[in-house]
Amino acid sequence: MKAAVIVFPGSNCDRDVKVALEQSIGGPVSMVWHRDTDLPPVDLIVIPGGFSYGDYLRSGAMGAHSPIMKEVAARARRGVPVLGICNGFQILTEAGLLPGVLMPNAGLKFVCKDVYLRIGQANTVFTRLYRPDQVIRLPIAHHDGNYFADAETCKALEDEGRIAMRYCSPDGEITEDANPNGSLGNIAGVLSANRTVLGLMPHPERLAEAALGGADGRAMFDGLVEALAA
Amino acid sequence: MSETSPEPRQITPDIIARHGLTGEEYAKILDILGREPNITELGIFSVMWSEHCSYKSSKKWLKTLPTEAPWVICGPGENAGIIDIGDGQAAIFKMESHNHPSFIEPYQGAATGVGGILRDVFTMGARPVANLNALRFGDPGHGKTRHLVAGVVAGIGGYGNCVGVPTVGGECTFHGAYNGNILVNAMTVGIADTDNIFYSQASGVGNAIVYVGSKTGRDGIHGATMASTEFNQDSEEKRPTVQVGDPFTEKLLIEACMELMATDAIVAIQDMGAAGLTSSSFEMASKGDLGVELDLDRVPQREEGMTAYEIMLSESQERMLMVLRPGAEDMARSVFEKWELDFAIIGVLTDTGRMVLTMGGERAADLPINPLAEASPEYDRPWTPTPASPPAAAIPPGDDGPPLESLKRLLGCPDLASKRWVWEQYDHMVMADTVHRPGGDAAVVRVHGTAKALAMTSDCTPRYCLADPVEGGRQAVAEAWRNLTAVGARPLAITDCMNFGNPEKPEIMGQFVGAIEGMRDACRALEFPVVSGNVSLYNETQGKAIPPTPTIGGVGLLEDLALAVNLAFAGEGQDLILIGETKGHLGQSLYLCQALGSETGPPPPVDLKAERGNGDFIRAMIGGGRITACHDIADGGLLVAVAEMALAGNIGARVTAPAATPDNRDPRLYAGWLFGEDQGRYLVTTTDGDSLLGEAGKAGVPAAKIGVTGGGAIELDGQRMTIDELRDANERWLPEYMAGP
Amino acid sequence: MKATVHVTLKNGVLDPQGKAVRNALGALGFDGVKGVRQGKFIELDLVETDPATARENLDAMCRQLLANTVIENYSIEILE
Amino acid sequence: MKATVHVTLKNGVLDPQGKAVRNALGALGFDGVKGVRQGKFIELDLVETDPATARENLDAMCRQLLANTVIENYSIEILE
Ligand SMILES: Nc1ncnc2c1ncn2[C@@H]1O[C@H](COP(=O)(O)OP(=O)(O)O)[C@@H](O)[C@H]1O
Ligand SMILES: [Mg+2]
Repeated sequence: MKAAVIVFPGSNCDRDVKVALEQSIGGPVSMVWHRDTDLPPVDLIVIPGGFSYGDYLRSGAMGAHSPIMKEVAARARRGVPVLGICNGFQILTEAGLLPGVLMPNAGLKFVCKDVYLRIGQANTVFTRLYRPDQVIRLPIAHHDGNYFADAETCKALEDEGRIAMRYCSPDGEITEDANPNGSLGNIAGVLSANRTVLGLMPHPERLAEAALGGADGRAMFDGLVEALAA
Repeated sequence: MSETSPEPRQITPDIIARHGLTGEEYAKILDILGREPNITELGIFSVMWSEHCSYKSSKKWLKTLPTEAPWVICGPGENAGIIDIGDGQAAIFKMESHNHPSFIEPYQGAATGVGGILRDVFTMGARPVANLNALRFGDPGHGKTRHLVAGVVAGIGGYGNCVGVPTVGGECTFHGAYNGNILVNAMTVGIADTDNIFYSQASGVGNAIVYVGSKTGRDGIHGATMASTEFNQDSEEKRPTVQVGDPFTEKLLIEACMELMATDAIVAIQDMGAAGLTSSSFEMASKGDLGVELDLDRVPQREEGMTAYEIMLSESQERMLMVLRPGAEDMARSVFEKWELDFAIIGVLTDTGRMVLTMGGERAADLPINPLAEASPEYDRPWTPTPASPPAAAIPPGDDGPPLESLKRLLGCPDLASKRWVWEQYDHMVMADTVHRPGGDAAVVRVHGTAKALAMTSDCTPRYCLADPVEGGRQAVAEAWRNLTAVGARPLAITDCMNFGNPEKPEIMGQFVGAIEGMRDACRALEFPVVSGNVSLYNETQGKAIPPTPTIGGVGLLEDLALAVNLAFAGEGQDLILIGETKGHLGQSLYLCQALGSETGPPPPVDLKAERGNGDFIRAMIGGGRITACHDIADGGLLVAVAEMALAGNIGARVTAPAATPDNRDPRLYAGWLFGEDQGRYLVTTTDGDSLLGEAGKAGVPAAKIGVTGGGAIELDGQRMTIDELRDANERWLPEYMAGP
Repeated sequence: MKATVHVTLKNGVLDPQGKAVRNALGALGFDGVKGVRQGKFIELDLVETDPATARENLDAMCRQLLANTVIENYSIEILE
Repeated sequence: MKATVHVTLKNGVLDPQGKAVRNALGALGFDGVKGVRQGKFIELDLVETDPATARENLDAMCRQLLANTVIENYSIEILE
């Protein structure tokens, strides 16, 4: 399977996700500079976490307009899976590849900690190794992860099974206490209509190895490899 | 708007004084130059001879610290210290203060402190892999404290998170003596290949001097702001003393430097820190015994009409100076342009031994380099030793209260309360190598791509240092060593940040000399040399000095990270073993502070021989897989340490105090056992207590079984308190405090 | 030519920043504050000298970058 | 009574936000942008009905909370 990680000047989880992907793939992942306009043929595109252009105006706003994003959008339209993690999620919403926006956390502070997540949609290339309603633990690390979309959009996401995961308590309850950033409906990750684009705030690459304190993220990468290794 | 600030032609005594130069120092300047300096030259002298750049009050004493060990590649004198961590790799690290700027503007002051220390490390070719921060705030009840905590923590996070370097540890304590002068000490640890380390010594007459990074503005022109009010009224508005950090640019600068460092283009490189272009160019040339010629018109400038004085003294952030190999200029330029950073050849190395600056076709300065560096003042300031403390206040019978209530109070006091509110604002996991996150004794960060890990910690107990600077200095080093040991690491070396008051006062100078003496002893006995550091003096407001605060940043190595342990109880029914001797020393303990509001008595003495023996034993046992959890006993004493282990593991413990029955106990002895702060001690758990006690006996290390893990509470001699209740006390204080008005 | 852009949150979009400011003002003893909304204020210095063209360009800048029209409104002022 | 406050960086203070926005606009093909400064825009709804008192209160709010006067300037407008 071939995967590419898009690197913006301010990306800082690019190496992390490359390491995690390579662990699952067992082979190299290519890194593509944001200013490049052509993308090698790949089975998966990852937009990693970080601060793409400093993110001083709005997270992801500038990244969404970088030259490579036109090509990413074109591939996404053709059904190539695109995974946006954290800043990657912010970029995907700013680029219009996913609905909604990620506003500053309700607490107005950066939050880095482990959270529990309940899988909402397990029937995707990203989440196929999780069970529906399975509770997993992953870290978040963001200042702007407060998901917002208008009521109509939210309803559509709900009805179409496009909510990939929600923040929950350790035993799977969707509660306000378990919501780390004020996201509408505790939404932590959303899918495109055809379920091949996933944006999520938590970092699966940070807990993909037992030595780092947990491996719940690994199933996402293993699942992708299983699904995409032709 | 292209007017330039009118600059004085005449150097008056007032201008000299405003530059912080004494009459004697000015006489030396006249002597070196053989003429009067112009204002730019005076500015250059003033920053080069400032306390910050010249270490004039501290040099004599710093020289007495041990700086060598077989694993030390480079000790103090470069941008950061370097130690060998095997397999062709080195750890490069340093700590630096940003106290004053953080008090004026907490967010930007702390943020730029992080930026500055990062540059010190990556300028040497190391990729930064971890940040730590040691914070000392005033009394929580003081009007400014909350605002300062909020700003400083947000600033440290704002910078480090964006740059993408995890902030993995630190300290955060409170004391009224810091009300008017907080301390913000930031530390960075980086990793480099030993055959690709970069130094600041310039070489190669004719080689280009290159400026990269952000443009130069009128930021932080220190002496200048003061000096300039005189010749320009709206200078305050024009020359903000506060520097604003741009972490995104720093991130670009790191990546661009790393990219260029992978080639052979760089001959020498130096970040522009305090005193910016002046000290960086000066030091590079001075180390290489060369001269420099700079054309200041070529310096990328953010504002119009900047003078030579302003350009040379600006402290704009995110800038570097390099000497390039001939012919490498174009390649280097393309790297920096790729990262959208300014790149300018601003001068050339000469063999004249002089610093010659031109601007607008005119000579702006012409100074001899070596005489200026050699004549840099060094003072043997008078000092008086700190008098010994009278004995600690007695605990009146009945005043000590039920011990578990005291425990709860201690766990919720500002110094011991959980600092989760702080570290959750720091991305402590980016780079995906953080093995032990904040909350333990030392953070553990994997050496990327290997099975090894670095352990790191920052420590100092100002209460101890104030009561007895020598013992306090010794203790700070020993505690850092102990914290590294407690995770199983081999302590390798330290960096320090010496925060003191006004050295012109003999009693303050005495604190400094004392702390150095204590540190020296401990560094020697523990083979734990100083490889880098920073001195911050004049930490005073209205004549009131801060407590002497020699912050120690320690780094250690774990050969196999799978063997690292942490403080969390790992299972039920395990034996809880106390290592080290307990005398019940209560002087300067947190218990006395909390129970009696009394900071009295001498601090606990550090027996360096026992320290070494106990620590070496612990490390051997961890390395042999004999220990399931380990925690050193520090502030708050034994019972607090037990509780911290219980909270971390979410498993309780039953603890039995030695021999005597509770009712015939001398309250002082009992409190001393539970809350005394005797040094050199650890608590460990093991599945086989008897065998561990046997090993300790063989090694001649004091050890005793004091309890067993299990349940959901701490039980002590028939009393009990649930972990949840203790956790609530421990976790609640800081967030509640910060939510206040 | 100088211009300014105001970017504000649309009605109905929750404004945590504004809410926090309002609470903080309350805590400082300023009670008569019924509501606070926080937005961005951007000052631009343009080469363009024709106001109409400038406005057109600014409008494109706002739509493409300066504002996220899912949640934000913007207004442009040409200052001359 | 409605009022607005503009908070802007003092002259000479580095504005990383503004710099980044300017670069991004350039990358999008808007070249005629010589400079960008980014500030805050705060809309307040006050109980107070007397403009002079309101202005006085707002001034205190700015100094104490809304602006960081070490690096920022502020200006107040009473909108009625
Ligand atoms: N400012 C801070 N930043 C990050 N971590 C912090 C900070 N302050 C405290 N911590 C973390 O909280 C834990 C407890 O700190 P401390 O009581 O100083 O530890 P110790 O007594 O072992 O030196 C440590 O893991 C430390 O790294
Ligand atoms: Mg400790």
